[in-house]
Amino acid sequence: MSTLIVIDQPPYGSWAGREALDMAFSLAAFDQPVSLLFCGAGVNWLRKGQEPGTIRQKSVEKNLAAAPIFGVEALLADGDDCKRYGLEAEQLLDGVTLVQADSQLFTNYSHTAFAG
Amino acid sequence: MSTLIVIDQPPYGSWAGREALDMAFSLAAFDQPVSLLFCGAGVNWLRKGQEPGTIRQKSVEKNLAAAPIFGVEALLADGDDCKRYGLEAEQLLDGVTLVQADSQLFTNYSHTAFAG
Amino acid sequence: MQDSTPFSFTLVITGAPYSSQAPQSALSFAAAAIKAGHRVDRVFLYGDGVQLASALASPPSDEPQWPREWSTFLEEHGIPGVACIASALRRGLVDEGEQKRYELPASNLRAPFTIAGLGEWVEGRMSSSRTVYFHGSD
Amino acid sequence: MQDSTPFSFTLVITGAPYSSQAPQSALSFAAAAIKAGHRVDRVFLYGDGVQLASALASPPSDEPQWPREWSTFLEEHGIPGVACIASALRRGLVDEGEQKRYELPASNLRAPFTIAGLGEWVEGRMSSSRTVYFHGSD
Amino acid sequence: MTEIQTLHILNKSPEHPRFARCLSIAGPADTILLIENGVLGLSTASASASGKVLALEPDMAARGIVSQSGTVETVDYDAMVALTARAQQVISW
Amino acid sequence: MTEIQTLHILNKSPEHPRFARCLSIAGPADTILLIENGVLGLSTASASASGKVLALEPDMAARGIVSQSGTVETVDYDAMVALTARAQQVISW
Repeated sequence: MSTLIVIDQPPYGSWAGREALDMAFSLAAFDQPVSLLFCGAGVNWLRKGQEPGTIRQKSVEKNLAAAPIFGVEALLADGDDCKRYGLEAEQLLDGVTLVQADSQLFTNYSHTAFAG
Repeated sequence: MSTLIVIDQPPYGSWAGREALDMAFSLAAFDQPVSLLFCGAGVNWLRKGQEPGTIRQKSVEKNLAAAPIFGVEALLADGDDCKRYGLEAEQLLDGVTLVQADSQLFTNYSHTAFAG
Repeated sequence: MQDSTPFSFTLVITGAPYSSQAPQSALSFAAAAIKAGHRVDRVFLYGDGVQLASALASPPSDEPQWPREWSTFLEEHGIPGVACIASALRRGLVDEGEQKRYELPASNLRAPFTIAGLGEWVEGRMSSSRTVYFHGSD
Repeated sequence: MQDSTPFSFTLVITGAPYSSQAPQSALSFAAAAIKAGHRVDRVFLYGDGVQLASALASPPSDEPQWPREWSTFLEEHGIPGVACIASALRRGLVDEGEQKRYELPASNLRAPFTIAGLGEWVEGRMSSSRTVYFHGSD
Repeated sequence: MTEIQTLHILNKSPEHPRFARCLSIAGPADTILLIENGVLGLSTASASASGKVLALEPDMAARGIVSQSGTVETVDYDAMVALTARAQQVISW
Repeated sequence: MTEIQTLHILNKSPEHPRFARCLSIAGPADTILLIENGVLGLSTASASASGKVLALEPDMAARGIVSQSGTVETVDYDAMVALTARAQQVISW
């Protein structure tokens, strides 16, 4: 069964999300099935058009675009949280699957972890 | 006018509150008028009967008891937040004044700071 | 399943000492696990948790010295303690090898902690019965 | 009050680099303040913010080296950078004096940062027109 | 000894968004173990969980939280270890 | 240039308890400046503040937050410095 790495903190303000992404990429590199779930303020990772050059960070959009190539099985996002942050379908990065982050979803994974 | 140091994080789980206390004690040591405001989960600093020996920390109760001696003018706590955490008057440390942490309160201080 | 069945644990600590309670909770847990006859395969420090491997932490003498307490525990029980290299380098935790490689003025990693990649975490998850995380609080 | 009236600032940074955005926000603010003709009297590192004074931080080469960027900025403008001694000692940030005093294997404080007590913060608050805090985010 | 599907280790105060999320996600076969700041949830009228709720006694004592008789089962570190072994999965929030 | 009583610098996301508290405390003569994660408040239907709300443009751009025309005034770091000088008091949340 697969591992679910959860990102519930927004990008750029803290490093926890980047470190969660590294965890997912490492699992994938070792051929361990892994998916990412974005929920709460973490859905802001998935907004198109991020330009963090002025705050001296690299865009997380590019990292996420590489996720399927590295073998991450799915980018999941809580639909209600996307709505709460005004994220309509056309503003979401490609390849994101909207889900309901409920009890049922978590039972599909044998491991679930946050980066911090 | 006086400085207000705000503690809105609970004790023991993080160090921010202890560092806020150090800020208040330093101001008092330099004869700068200072008060402490406990709000949100920070009101849990004020609960009687804390016994943190097993988790290897020193009780913050003793530090707070020393606050008036060190010259801290007042220990203020938001009444609604105390109620929310089930803190009745008899469970509160001595010397705490219940207030409403609203716009009006903050205008009584020329500086307001959090420790982190 | 009986409580007495021996288990093995990988522990992951992501909260820093003197900032979070994670190192204390994890040490109390690890000691209880060993007392119960379980094995602790590995302790992996990630994110801000790498600060637990500092050789230079100098808290007041009436407070626990968490890096030293953890080092002693790891040595007593022969448990590998590993700090994630990416987390450690960003946060200024380096061993002698990294000191030379990056031409740094000093190293500050406390033995027996070592520095390695996330592969150690992946391996721990696969080989241990349970992986338990100790995060920072709020 | 005109924008052109020269002001002086004490900046307090409580968020760590590579964990929070505070060091970047504070540096952008400080550079803008100086550009506007204001003075930055002092930068005070408190809590997790003391990690900004690390001499050993080694992020990947395509990421900003925040301790170095801040050191360069402080030196260029002759601004004192002070790490709170209590915060620094707990978190393993020490200068040569503290290294000797506590018999530690190394020191890791980056020049021109120095270590001093909260009195430096109290004094900054009194002498500067404004004190602005840069905390960690969530 | 009953089987636990997922043991949720919750160390955040009720103010933290993960507190409510953990409670909403725990199913009836799950157990929630409150540790560190999480034990403060015992003193608030927090949304009730469908799973069983336990709390770590040393963290309760540290914070002066006294269990109302019978409302919550308290455990020590030994029992916490046993719980992680009994659970099929452990999630730390 | 109007006087600002208190400038509230808010860097937390709407999920953080300080976000709501800052909004509830800011008075009509105050200004709230959203920076870092705080700019995410522009994309939620957060409780409205009685004070004026500004947002730091570089942090909005980083997060892909586009200002709905006229809803919020954006500032750069130069203007942020000017705001701190104009305000009688600055509170960082």
